[in-house]
Amino acid sequence: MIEAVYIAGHGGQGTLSTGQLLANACLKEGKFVAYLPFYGVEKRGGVSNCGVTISDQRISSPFVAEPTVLIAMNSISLEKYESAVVPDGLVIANSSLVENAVTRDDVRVVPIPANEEAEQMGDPMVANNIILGALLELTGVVSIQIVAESLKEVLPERHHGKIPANVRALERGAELARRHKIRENK
Amino acid sequence: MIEAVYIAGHGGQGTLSTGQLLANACLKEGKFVAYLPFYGVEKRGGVSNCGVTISDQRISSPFVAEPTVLIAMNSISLEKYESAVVPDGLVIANSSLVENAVTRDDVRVVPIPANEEAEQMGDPMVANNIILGALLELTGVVSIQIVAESLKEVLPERHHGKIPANVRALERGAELARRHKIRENK
Amino acid sequence: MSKILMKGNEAIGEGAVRAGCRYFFGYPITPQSELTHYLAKRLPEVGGLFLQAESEVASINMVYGAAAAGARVMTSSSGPGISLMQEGLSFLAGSELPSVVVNLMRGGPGLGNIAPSQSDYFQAAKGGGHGDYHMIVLAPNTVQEMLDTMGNAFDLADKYRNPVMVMADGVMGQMMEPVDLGGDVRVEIPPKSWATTGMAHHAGKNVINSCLVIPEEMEELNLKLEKKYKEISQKEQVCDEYMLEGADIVLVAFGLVSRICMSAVEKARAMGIKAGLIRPVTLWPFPAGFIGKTADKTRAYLTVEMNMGQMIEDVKLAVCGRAPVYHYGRLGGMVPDVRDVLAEIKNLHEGDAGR
Amino acid sequence: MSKILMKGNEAIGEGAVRAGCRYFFGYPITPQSELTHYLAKRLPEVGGLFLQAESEVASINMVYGAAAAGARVMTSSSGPGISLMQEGLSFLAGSELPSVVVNLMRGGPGLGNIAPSQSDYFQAAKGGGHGDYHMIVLAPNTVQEMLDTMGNAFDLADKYRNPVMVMADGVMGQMMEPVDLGGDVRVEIPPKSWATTGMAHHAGKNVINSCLVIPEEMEELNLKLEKKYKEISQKEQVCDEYMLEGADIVLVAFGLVSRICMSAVEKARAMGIKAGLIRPVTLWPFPAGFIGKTADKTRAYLTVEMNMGQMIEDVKLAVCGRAPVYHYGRLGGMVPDVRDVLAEIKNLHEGDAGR
Amino acid sequence: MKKVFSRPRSLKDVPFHYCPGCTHGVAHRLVAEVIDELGIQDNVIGNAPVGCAVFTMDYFDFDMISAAHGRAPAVATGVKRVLPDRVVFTYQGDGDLAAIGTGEFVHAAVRGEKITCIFINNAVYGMTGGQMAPTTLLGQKTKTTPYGRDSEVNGYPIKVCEMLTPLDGAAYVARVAVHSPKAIIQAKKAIKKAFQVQINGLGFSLVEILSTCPTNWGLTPLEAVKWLDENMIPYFPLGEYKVPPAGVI
Amino acid sequence: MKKVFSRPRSLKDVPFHYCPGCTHGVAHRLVAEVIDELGIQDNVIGNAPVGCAVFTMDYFDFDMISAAHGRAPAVATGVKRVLPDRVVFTYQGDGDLAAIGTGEFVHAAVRGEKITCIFINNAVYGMTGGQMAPTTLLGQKTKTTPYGRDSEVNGYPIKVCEMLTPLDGAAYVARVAVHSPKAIIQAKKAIKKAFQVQINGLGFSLVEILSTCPTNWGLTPLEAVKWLDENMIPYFPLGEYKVPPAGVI
Amino acid sequence: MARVIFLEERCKGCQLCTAVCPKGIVVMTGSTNEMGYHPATVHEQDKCTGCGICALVCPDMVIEVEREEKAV
Amino acid sequence: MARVIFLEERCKGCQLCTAVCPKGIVVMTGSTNEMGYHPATVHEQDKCTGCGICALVCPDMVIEVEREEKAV
Ligand SMILES: Cc1ncc(C[n+]2csc(CCOP(=O)(O)OP(=O)(O)O)c2C)c(N)n1
Ligand SMILES: Cc1ncc(C[n+]2csc(CCOP(=O)(O)OP(=O)(O)O)c2C)c(N)n1
Ligand code: SF4
Ligand code: SF4
Ligand code: SF4
Ligand code: SF4
Ligand code: SF4
Ligand code: SF4
Ligand SMILES: [Mg+2]
Ligand SMILES: [Mg+2]
Repeated sequence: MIEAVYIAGHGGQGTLSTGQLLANACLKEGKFVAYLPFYGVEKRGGVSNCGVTISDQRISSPFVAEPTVLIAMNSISLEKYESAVVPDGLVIANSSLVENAVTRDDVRVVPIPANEEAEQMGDPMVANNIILGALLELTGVVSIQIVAESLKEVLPERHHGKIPANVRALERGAELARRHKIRENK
Repeated sequence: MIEAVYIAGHGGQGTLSTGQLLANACLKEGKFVAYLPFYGVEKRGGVSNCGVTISDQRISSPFVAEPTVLIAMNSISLEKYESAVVPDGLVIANSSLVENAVTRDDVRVVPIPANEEAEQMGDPMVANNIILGALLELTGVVSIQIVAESLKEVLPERHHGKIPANVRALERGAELARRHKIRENK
Repeated sequence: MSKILMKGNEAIGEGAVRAGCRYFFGYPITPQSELTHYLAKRLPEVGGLFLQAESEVASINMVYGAAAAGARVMTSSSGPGISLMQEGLSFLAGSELPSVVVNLMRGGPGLGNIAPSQSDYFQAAKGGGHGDYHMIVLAPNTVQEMLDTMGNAFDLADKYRNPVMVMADGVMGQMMEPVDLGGDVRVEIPPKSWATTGMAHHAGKNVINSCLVIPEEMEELNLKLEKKYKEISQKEQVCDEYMLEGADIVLVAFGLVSRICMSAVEKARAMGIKAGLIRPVTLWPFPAGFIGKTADKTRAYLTVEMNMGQMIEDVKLAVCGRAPVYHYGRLGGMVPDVRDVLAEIKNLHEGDAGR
Repeated sequence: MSKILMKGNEAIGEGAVRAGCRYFFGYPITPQSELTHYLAKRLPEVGGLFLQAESEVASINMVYGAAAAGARVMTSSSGPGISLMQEGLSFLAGSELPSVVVNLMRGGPGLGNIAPSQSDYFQAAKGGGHGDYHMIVLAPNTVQEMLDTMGNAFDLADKYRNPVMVMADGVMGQMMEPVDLGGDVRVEIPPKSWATTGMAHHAGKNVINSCLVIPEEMEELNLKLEKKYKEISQKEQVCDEYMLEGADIVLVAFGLVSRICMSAVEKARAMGIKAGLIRPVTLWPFPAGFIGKTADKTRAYLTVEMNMGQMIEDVKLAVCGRAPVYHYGRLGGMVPDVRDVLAEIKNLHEGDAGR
Repeated sequence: MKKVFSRPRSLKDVPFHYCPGCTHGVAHRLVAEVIDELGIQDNVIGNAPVGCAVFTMDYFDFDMISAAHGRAPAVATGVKRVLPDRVVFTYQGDGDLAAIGTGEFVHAAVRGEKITCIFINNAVYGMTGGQMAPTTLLGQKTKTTPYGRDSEVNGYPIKVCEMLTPLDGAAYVARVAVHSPKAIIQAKKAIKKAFQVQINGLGFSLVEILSTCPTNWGLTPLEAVKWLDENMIPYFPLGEYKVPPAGVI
Repeated sequence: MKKVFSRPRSLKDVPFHYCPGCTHGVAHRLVAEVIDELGIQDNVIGNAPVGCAVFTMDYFDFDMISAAHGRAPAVATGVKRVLPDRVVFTYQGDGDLAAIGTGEFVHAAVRGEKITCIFINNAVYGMTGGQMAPTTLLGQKTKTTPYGRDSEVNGYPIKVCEMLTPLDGAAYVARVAVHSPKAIIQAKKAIKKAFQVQINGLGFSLVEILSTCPTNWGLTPLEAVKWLDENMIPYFPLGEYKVPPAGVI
Repeated sequence: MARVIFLEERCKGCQLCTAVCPKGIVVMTGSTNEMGYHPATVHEQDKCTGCGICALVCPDMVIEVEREEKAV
Repeated sequence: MARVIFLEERCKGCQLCTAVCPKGIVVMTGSTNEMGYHPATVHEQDKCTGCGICALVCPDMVIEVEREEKAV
């Protein structure tokens, strides 16, 4: 098993913390993991991407050059990285912000309107975890429960109050992904 | 023709300027020359030696490791460098200060009481040129006349008044060397 | 103990703390600043000192003083900052003061940028300062190794009374991987009877010095150093091998790039190309011994470096004409891509080595 | 014009003046101070400026500014001072600013002493500063050449917009030899439309810079530099040969040591040993082309250096295993003796090469 | 209607990369306005620091040199000595000038170097992400003083203007701020005087500008100008510390 | 009879390498006497400069470190931070401290580093053969100012004590001389105070000692002390520039 | 008569201008510019005296001020 | 009663001591020591007050001063 996840977006979208959370949870599961961030050149508001590699074996390159899963948090990210995804790979697009369509037809595309869903849940900050929930559902790399446990370690104590909301977001994401699967199968 | 002259003494004895004067004069004669000074480690009063190589051909090493002529201005210099002289080489010893005798018998030794002679000539500063005069006489590398001309170039204008005394010193040295030759030949 | 996820920068810092290092003197520079932020918090927790110097020139000389006083001490920097330390590094080597310097390399020359690079290989391995000297240079390639290498670095520094440099880059500093902290550490810091701690604290008078005005005496110091360097060179060469069995195309790469090359080698093997990898762990002493031994079985070497070709010279010296040595490099902060390295391997396979 | 006797230090200074250099920025250090004393007197005579900086770090950056302003400018130093210039040298290379740096090498590492040495070979030829760059490095071996090399240095600097280093040592600085000043010189300094002289003085806005935060752009600069270095390497390798006809033992030595080796070779030839000498005049680019061509006719090489063995690596790289390469060195300010070099030649003749 | 306020000619029409509310931008504008008013755009050469202002060269519309960290006064010296009739200035942060560049600015003053240093004191290292600067105030938390600057460990903020005053080569030394309209007007006057001192060949001139770094202070821009007023100015009093004898400018 | 004057214990019984009449020797003796009197020979660590005093380590009979040129205050900082209960000092010339070491001494003062700098101002670079120092007086001829120091080219002598005074980390700053019996007695008092300030943990202390260099001034030792008196003291006024609040030492 | 022009695309929404206007007419808009900031603006142009204080403090040269030339 | 002792082998003949002795009794000798200097000395020991001023200014610690302890 090797899953190479590339999470792409801009600063403030929580891409990096999502990647770290995912890596942490997979480590808990006894997987080999590697996490690598990439920032844009600009000081603020620029590109903010990360790659997370999850494997049963020692990880060679920590660079996610050919993602098995691409999470595109905005249009430009999809445009830029779509072509890198392996054939039959998975693209999870934050359809709240991604306006463009995937041009390839050899990848599986799952749109998740994360920002809208987050607003509906009353906390715009959980959009990233809605997406992550979808990823967990679609790949099965690690369970929501373990990610929830990881949240305790990753978040500083003073933010522990936010854990339930984030777990609900993960679950909502998973739910949306399940619904999409059903539609796919139809 | 190659003459490798090593002039050894301590600071204040004019060894370096003697070497430079010799090199200058030989250059005037169209010879290849190289001059190389060596100082002791101490700030003042320490070792002050130089090597002058004079040749009809381009000079390879400017180091005088095996002098054809050693000028020993004091005891310690003789002691230290005597053994380096080439077989059948020449040692000119400033017998006013050199108390020790040359221990080798395969070199020609010419003692010149330079300090005493200089005092007698009324200028203790010309001792080095008395020795140089002897060297010119004994080796014939260059004439006293050319050395005298060189003095004009080497000495700053304000010291040109001293040239006659120095020329006399050169001549006195040559004279002493001639006398020594006569004694040798007896 | 179970593993935790850690950044490379934190691993270096924590590794130093666990190695008994209690003193850090340094000056901010990207991409090593996170390491200093970590230590600025962490060192006071263990009774240590984090001091920001006014410059890298000052940092390295504070390191010199602290090392003379007998402490385990380190600094870190990058690019221009490491260049400013060259005088100090030469002094540390000349006075034989154990100390550890971390260089998170960035793109150069000049101000360049903060992206990863390996263009300080020559500077580190050949000596960027004046005079004959060598630093021991270590190049980890995982976060775990970044942690572990620090203990190793301090031990080697003390063992040989020599400065040790740890080389990585900003990407490795930001990279997170699982780390086994390895339980409680009891550090054995060897006694330093030569340290200048005040005469009440050791026998006689101690002097730390590299000024020997008499050439004969300076030559003696040099000969002593040369002997030490020979000993280190014999005993401390370390490299890792990966898929080397039967390999006829051998990649040589260190640090971050070695990880990329591992992937490329795996892919090449999957395609039936007998590729393998040697990863120098010590850049000085360079593992010439091991590489030399592989020369007769190897059809071609390929060094992959984030520079114009620096380590390639050491590989060539080790191989000594017995096989061709090629270079593939990216410059200015660009990182080689697995696919491009694979393409190079294929080229070699079809060209030279395939013949 | 007839020859006059001149010290090496004066020859460097006078050579610079004759090359049109009008700006010197530097900081005192033995054994290069006499050069500065000469220029402190001489430059004002020709309307130039001698400015003592507060440090070598400042000197090299003043050179940077003056070069940016379009001047022919130089500095000089030794040992620790050159180490302190490493950041600046990397910046000069990165910003492509023509400039000349003289290094009168002294014994190291650390404070060492002021006796002659060649232990900064690596630092100069491989790059003591951060990042991928090269200086052109020139190593004269007579006083005449010390004079002439300065014109060459400034021309090369301007031609390639690159820093040039001239390497010698304190003994060469003190050595006096006849020099032909070569009559009145008319210097052609190429126009520098890129210089930052104020917008009234050139078209558009000029910027001197080596900071390219985007890796792609920095890689482009690096590729441009790499291309330049390749061109220099192809066109500017220079070496001298001495008694190389039929030589089966080839000495390789530069600077002062090459003179000693000439004597040793003469003596060896007189004894019937077919020894010869190659003297690299450019240390970078290293005359690998010429040396490589001699490899098949040579039974053994001997590099003679005042260091632990640095240039030997470049000789080995040029020879590439086709003949053994040995090293004879003296350290810490000691100078090899003709007799000892001769003994090494004899050893080789009787051993390896005599077989 | 007449434009009474618009972009100075010496500033290119491109957006700054600075953070919102960062007063580096105000300082840039003042320098550019002064250069316009003195009519020297075509004869000025600027030296950019390493710090947040490293991209200054993209903004100023005249010849610019990027100097190594802290070395701008040495680089400017090299330029000025070659081109004594040009106007040469440096623009430097507090890390650049007052930490790593201490030797360079002090000795430019010692030499009476006819250059102008525009010195941005924002009490922190901006570009590298908020470490202590030599001007960081006591108790101020930064990335390298996570427990607050403690005088026992890190001593006291450096007073650049006060240090320069006794040096005979320093002709004009002033400390200003750019956090309020009034301060900005004063600041511009000082900058202009500093350039005039250079143009008149009187010696070294330096203007220390107290400036905000909302990002690394962890404050909003409005909080930042208040913080500057309440905390920096008491420790770094504004004013002209050294002026040439009356009448010479 | 009782010896009322003899070699201090902290000075080895070996001859100095200094030139005849060079007052480096007096400064050495005063430092050694103070160390003896404070009873700290066994707990002191000295940092030698690069300059004529580079061999200081052969003379002082206690632990010594040879620092790179100008870096002694940084080296001393490293030592002091590791061994805060030891007494750590530097002995530096004017080239070492006030030129290449500007950053190091200024920031040791900024940090309030609890070390003592003994700063020998002899208006010239002694060891390297008589080049201009930053303290060289106007008009003074040196190897690098063969036509005399010209303020237009080289600016003005640096005033180290005056520069340090405004820095809060500097606890004791004094300028003394060693050219006359009276001055020597004053000098010793200042050196002792400086060490006491360190021992009491009050901060950074520096004593600038005006000293002669007969060799490079081209004067006899007797002419040299006179020259110091008549030329150096007017430009470098003697006195205590900064003292701790009364009562703390 | 005076007029202030806000080059809204350049505005970083720092609010420094809002605090200094003697007339209190500079306000932040709800809209977002391309850089993602809420720009400042003036709706009540008629109250503007053209004093230029807002422009003086703006670090990003967002504000241009025009004023009727006084007939002297 | 007092006494000054000149360690003549250490003397560099700088003459600083001669200029400061309130009694004017420090003089340079004609002899030369091993270092090649003419050392200073005091012949009129009886005039010496043991004030130590000569020793105070001597840069080379040539001079030791002894004095009769005053009975307090
Ligand atoms: C030799 C060297 N050391 C360190 C750095 C890293 N560096 C870049 S900017 C900077 C500090 C910037 O702070 P400051 O000068 O205060 O400017 P600001 O960003 O606050 O305007 C540092 C340390 C460098 N580029 N070069
Ligand atoms: C980096 C470096 N630059 C230059 C030197 C050469 N150097 C040795 S001593 C010295 C100056 C000494 O002058 P000063 O500090 O005034 O001491 P003094 O000899 O006058 O007592 C210099 C420039 C050096 N050793 N290292
Ligand atoms: S980091 Fe600070 S100084 Fe730099 S641009 Fe942002 S606010 Fe301005
Ligand atoms: S050169 Fe000057 S400072 Fe040095 S020992 Fe001689 S007199 Fe003293
Ligand atoms: S010009 Fe004056 S009145 Fe008009 S908006 Fe700006 S600050 Fe307000
Ligand atoms: S000051 Fe300028 S950037 Fe800030 S809100 Fe006002 S107009 Fe926008
Ligand atoms: S102790 Fe006093 S009186 Fe005696 S010789 Fe010395 S200076 Fe003169
Ligand atoms: S002061 Fe000392 S060294 Fe000088 S002459 Fe007197 S005794 Fe001799
Ligand atoms: Mg700042
Ligand atoms: Mg001095």
